[in-house]
Amino acid sequence: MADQTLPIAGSLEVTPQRHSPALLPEWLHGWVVTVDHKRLGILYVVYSIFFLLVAGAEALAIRIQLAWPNNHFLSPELYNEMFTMHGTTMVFLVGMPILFGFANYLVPLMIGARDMAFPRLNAFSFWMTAFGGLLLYYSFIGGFGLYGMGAAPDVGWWAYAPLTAKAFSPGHATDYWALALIVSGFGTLGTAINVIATTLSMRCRGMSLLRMPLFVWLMLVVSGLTLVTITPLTAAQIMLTIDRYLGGHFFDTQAGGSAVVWMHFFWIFGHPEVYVLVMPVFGIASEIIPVFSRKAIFGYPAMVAASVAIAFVSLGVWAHHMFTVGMTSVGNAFFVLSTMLVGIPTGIKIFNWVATIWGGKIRFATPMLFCLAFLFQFLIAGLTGIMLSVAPWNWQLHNSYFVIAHFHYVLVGAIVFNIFAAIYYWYPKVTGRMLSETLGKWHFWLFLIGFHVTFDTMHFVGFMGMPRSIYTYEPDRGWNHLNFIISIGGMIQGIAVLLFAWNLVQSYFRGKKAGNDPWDAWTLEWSTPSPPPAYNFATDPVVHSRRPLWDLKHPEDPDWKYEA
Amino acid sequence: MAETAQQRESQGGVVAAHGETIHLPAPTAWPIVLAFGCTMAAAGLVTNLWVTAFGAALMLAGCVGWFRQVLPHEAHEELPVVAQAVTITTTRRLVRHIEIGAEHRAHLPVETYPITSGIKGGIAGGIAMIFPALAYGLIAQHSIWYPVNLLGGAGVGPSAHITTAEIATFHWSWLVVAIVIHSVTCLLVGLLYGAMLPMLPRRPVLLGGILAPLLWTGLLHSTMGIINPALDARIQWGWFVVSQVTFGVVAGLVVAREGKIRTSRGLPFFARMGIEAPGLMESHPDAGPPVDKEKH
Amino acid sequence: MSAIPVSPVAEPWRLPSRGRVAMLALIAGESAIFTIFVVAYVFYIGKSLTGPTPLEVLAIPWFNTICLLSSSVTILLAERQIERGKMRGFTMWWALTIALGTIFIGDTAVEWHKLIYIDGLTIRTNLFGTTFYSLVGLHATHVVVGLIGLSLILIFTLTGHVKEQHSERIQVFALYWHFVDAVWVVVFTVVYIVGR
Amino acid sequence: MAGVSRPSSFTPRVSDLSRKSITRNLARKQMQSRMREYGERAIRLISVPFLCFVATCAAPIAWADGPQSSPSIFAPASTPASSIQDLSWFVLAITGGIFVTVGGLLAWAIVRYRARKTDDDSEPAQIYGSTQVELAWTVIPILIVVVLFLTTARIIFAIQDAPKPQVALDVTVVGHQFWWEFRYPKLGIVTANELHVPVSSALEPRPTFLHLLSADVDHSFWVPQLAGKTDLIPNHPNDMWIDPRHTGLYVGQCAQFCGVEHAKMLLRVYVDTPEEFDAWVKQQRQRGTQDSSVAAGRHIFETQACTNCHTIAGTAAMGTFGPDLTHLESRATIASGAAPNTPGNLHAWIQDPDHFKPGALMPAMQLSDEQISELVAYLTTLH
Repeated sequence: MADQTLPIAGSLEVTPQRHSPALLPEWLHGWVVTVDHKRLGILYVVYSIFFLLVAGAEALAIRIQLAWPNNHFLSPELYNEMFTMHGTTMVFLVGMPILFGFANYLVPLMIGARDMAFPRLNAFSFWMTAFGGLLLYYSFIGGFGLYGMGAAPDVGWWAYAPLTAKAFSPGHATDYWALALIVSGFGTLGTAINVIATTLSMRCRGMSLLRMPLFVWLMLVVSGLTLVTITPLTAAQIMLTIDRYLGGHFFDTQAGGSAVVWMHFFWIFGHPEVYVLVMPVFGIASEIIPVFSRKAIFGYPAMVAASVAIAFVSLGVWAHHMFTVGMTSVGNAFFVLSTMLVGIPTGIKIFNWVATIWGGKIRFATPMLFCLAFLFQFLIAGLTGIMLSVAPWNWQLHNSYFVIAHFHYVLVGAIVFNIFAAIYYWYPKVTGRMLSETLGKWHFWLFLIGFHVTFDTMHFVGFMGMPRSIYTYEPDRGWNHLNFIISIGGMIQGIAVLLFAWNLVQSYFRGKKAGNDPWDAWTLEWSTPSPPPAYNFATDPVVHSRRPLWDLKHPEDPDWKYEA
Repeated sequence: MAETAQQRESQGGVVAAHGETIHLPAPTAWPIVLAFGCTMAAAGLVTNLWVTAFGAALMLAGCVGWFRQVLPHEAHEELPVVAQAVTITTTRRLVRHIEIGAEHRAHLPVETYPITSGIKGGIAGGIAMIFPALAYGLIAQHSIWYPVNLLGGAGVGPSAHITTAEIATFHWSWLVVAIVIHSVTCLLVGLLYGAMLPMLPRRPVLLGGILAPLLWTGLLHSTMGIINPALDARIQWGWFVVSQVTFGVVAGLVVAREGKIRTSRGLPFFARMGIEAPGLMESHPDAGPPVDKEKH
Repeated sequence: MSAIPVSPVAEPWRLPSRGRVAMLALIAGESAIFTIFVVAYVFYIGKSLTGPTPLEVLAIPWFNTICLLSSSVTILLAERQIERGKMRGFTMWWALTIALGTIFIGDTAVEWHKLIYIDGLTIRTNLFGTTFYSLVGLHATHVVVGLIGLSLILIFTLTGHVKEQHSERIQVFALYWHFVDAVWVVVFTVVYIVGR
Repeated sequence: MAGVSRPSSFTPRVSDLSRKSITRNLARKQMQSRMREYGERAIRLISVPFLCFVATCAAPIAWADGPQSSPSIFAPASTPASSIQDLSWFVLAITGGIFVTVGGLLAWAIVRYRARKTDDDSEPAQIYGSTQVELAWTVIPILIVVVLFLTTARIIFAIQDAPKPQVALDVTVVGHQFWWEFRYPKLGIVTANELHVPVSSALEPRPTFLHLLSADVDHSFWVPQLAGKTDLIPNHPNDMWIDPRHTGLYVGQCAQFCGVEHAKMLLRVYVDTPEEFDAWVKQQRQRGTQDSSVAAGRHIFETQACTNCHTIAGTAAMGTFGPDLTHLESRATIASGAAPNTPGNLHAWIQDPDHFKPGALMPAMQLSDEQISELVAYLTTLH
């Protein structure tokens, strides 16, 4: 057998003419016509970070408005546009694109492939996502709503019918929302199909399914989940568009249509969507935590099984967003049970991460700091999730600031923290330079403090009866000080994110040279030069265990001997 | 790389050697044209139908262009490869190992009962537990249905105003509910026993059979008022303890017997937990081919 | 270059075809879209506040259905032919598939024409109209897309571009057509049997 | 998995490549005590300010009985809210226990297993997993879920399927874009924004059953001290009930985003003694007052577009888009709680509704100052 060794690509140089700084139009043209999964991955991430800053600015505007009662920083109309756009942007233009961007960049590298299964579809998907986002934001200029030109969507990112009906939402603001999400939804669908085809059909020799890095596994599960969750949203948006343009009656309560059906359709998408966002970061954590603990992931098969279980269970829990809409008591009880069941595989994951750390030698580099904070915050988020799944308590907590706190614990405390971790971790691979650790630590601690000041406090205003989506509040409700604290926390987070953006820029030019494997890691992408050449691997790699680079680094004690 | 899958299939994993060129899909602008066309087609609905028409034209152009890229053959560019040897190194040349008694090296996890032993224990305990419960029903309430209905009816249903006479009579639905709850719980606890008893340092039957049920009963006693006041008002805790301990002892005995307990006191905790550990190379002669010593 | 000893067992490395995987994934996603529309249709059965009702205006399109379902058989035969390299047989069965699909679409057009101009049922008439035109229209859109694809392949076949080695791609595309047919079974049952 | 292991039971053995293990073990032993001290200090360093911060946040939550200006869910004054509170303490105790256990283990692991300067360059022992431990921490959560679910299900049934007693008061609540309509079908009363219900006690239970409807978009009825929220959805009637134990004013507001002025769709529930409630009912059933001194104002009201939206019993005004004004002066606030009901505020409200509630559906009527004054004079007679 010729292939008795694991061939690893050398530090390969791409031909000079591809790298030499061309003229700006030429350089731009290169990015526009590219079908390289790495370039598209970078495009996704850059695009998402841009919208992260935009949506972050919207969040800050919201917090300034709410810093004290009866504030006039934003008009009610603008406030409603702000929280609608903040939610929509963060979910559709930041969360999903950035995670699919990571998938684009990393999945082929991690499974030893040269590109995605369908490179042109990949480019198409990215541009659909990108143009969808631009279409959404064009509504600020071109949207014609109740208040004249320049009306962005203002019906909430959940867009409950019949508020979205022509009668209550005249003009085109809501149409922008529906159409932009349909467009970007098709992009997402394309990426999901691409990721599935890539992971199933492009793995290098020896990369059996149970040897794939957990990040790849989770992206596979997430893509499968995306297929069956984004499409219901697209279907519901098409129905909404039919209602608004062709005079249909799907959600027209005057003609016998049902507002509750929209809620079902939306949450059949909306709840699994949370898992679509959070499971890739489980994958990120499952890559970073072992490397910085210097241990193999604990219970790999259980981690895979738990991911698949979460995906399946998540399809049957959507109506826990609807405990207050008047379902039968048996229906409520069913969704209580199914929701609580999600806690079990999620618990397994948390325990396995703790067990991975247990007995390790933890290095507190910036990526690991973010991951450790993620573990604590995700634990809390999971427990507040259990609280919310208790239907009677949910009748109190639903649509209050407690819910806002809970899902920001998931979306920021878990997802954004891990996205930062991932960027600190893989930036050296992508750019060839390390991000500044000093700035990184500053970023981490500021963001951590800001996060807790903001979102811990929100739980309490929720307990005190403050509902979400209100542009102002009565001064005698006892919410004033806490709201002020929350706004301060928001500012701290804003400063931290700016530090991060600065770090990204300045490290690109002045960062320390990274080398191909700065973290002493174990997955295949670290066997390529940084940045990897266009073809990733000069020779197709062959792997024998879940940690091919471990096998190389410890030939006397390789992994494959102990894996079944 | 588009053709990789097929290539690999056909060539059995042999790929481009050093110094050659590699096929990569050629860059193309048609995807972006198609995407822009789709977006314009949608944007026309909120602006002007001419925009839709423009979008549709772009879509058509994009589709045609794209097809011409892939049909009949996919467009490629050749990238020359310059390969150099790269060193995959680490500064950490040592790997620590967990120390486990020599006789336990061959089979990991050590000292484990098979999962089926837990299931068997749960079933046995669950059956055994029925007898004291029914005895309680007959002796104290003169109806064998009393404990069943207490679990199946009062324990779950909307049963705030249930009467004793109702509980003492037979109800189909309550029987089914009670059987489901009883068997699921017994199975789960049996599994837990199967998993955890080997980890306990000594006398698993004592711990699992008596202490755990007592602890569990105490916990329930203090929380039952919240979990279900109706049940709380009717439970006879003495009988409850008897049936729990019956479960515990029977399940514990069955688990222990199935697994042929060896004393594992001398082992470190991790070993008792049955954690798999690498680094037991000498004792793993069958795990893989012998290590090629020259390569060290 | 580091090297490690590996297990000498050299099992063949087989991976599923990316086209087939992608088409199955697409079908999974499409199924979800159809599920939502079917659920909406079923939920709104009998909830229209005004007429016309399905029983009054809908006739069961048996002919139509037989045409579409038999097109699944003809495309299967076409797949067999191209696998064996019989391009003439392939062209014949492929063209027949297109013809059957076209008959289906034409028949649907006739049905819609009758519904709109004789029965006065449009998408804005009532809930039945909204759900009917959306669900059947969604399916018809898929048939039309499929027909365009089928026709393009037919054109390439006639110009001699499609050859035996493309049978894999042809089969992948045929999967889509089978899916469209299978969906019709569901739509037909829901709209014309259950909903009437 | 409480109290998993002591470090000593985890004895490292350096592989064949090195034989420095004995000295390292000694050094490790010495390190351990110092390390534990360091860890405790670190945890204290983080946890003390954190707990202070949490206490600061929790301090303003109202815990006492009776109506509060801050509508805390932990100050219940009605059976549904109380059952929910009991349940929530139970859930908080369980989740708190889980947090302390898992969070503690995590914190301990982070401090205990951090890399130290004194460490050698070895990799720690690689542990791939353990069927038994994983089984244990799968089964235990399932058992916890079973307990939580049974408790939750009981409370769901107890609240949602509670039988309606004969003495119960029926109220139909209709949500409108940015105000509340309350109808008492058995008493023939229609009012807006301020709900009056009788107090209920264990001896003399007098619960109020609310039938929830919507005239336009989704709303949600939420008075935290009285009950959880229930949505008002067009074409989808809902029901809920309350039995307040203490008299007074309970505040709440719409809890489902319903458009521009969602924030100012405030709710006020007055819980009256039986006598007060009867007096209020009696007054609400009277027809509108007919004071000739404000005939000019009444004339303006009846001839302007006011009548399209508002009803005043005994006049030509029969509109239903806006609140019933027959007993306007019996209410403490206007514009769904956005402002106190004073002649000055009424004047400002009629002149420019956007002043209090930008986006409110009441149009500015373009009346002259005198006209508005006369109108306000008329409205203030509507007791």
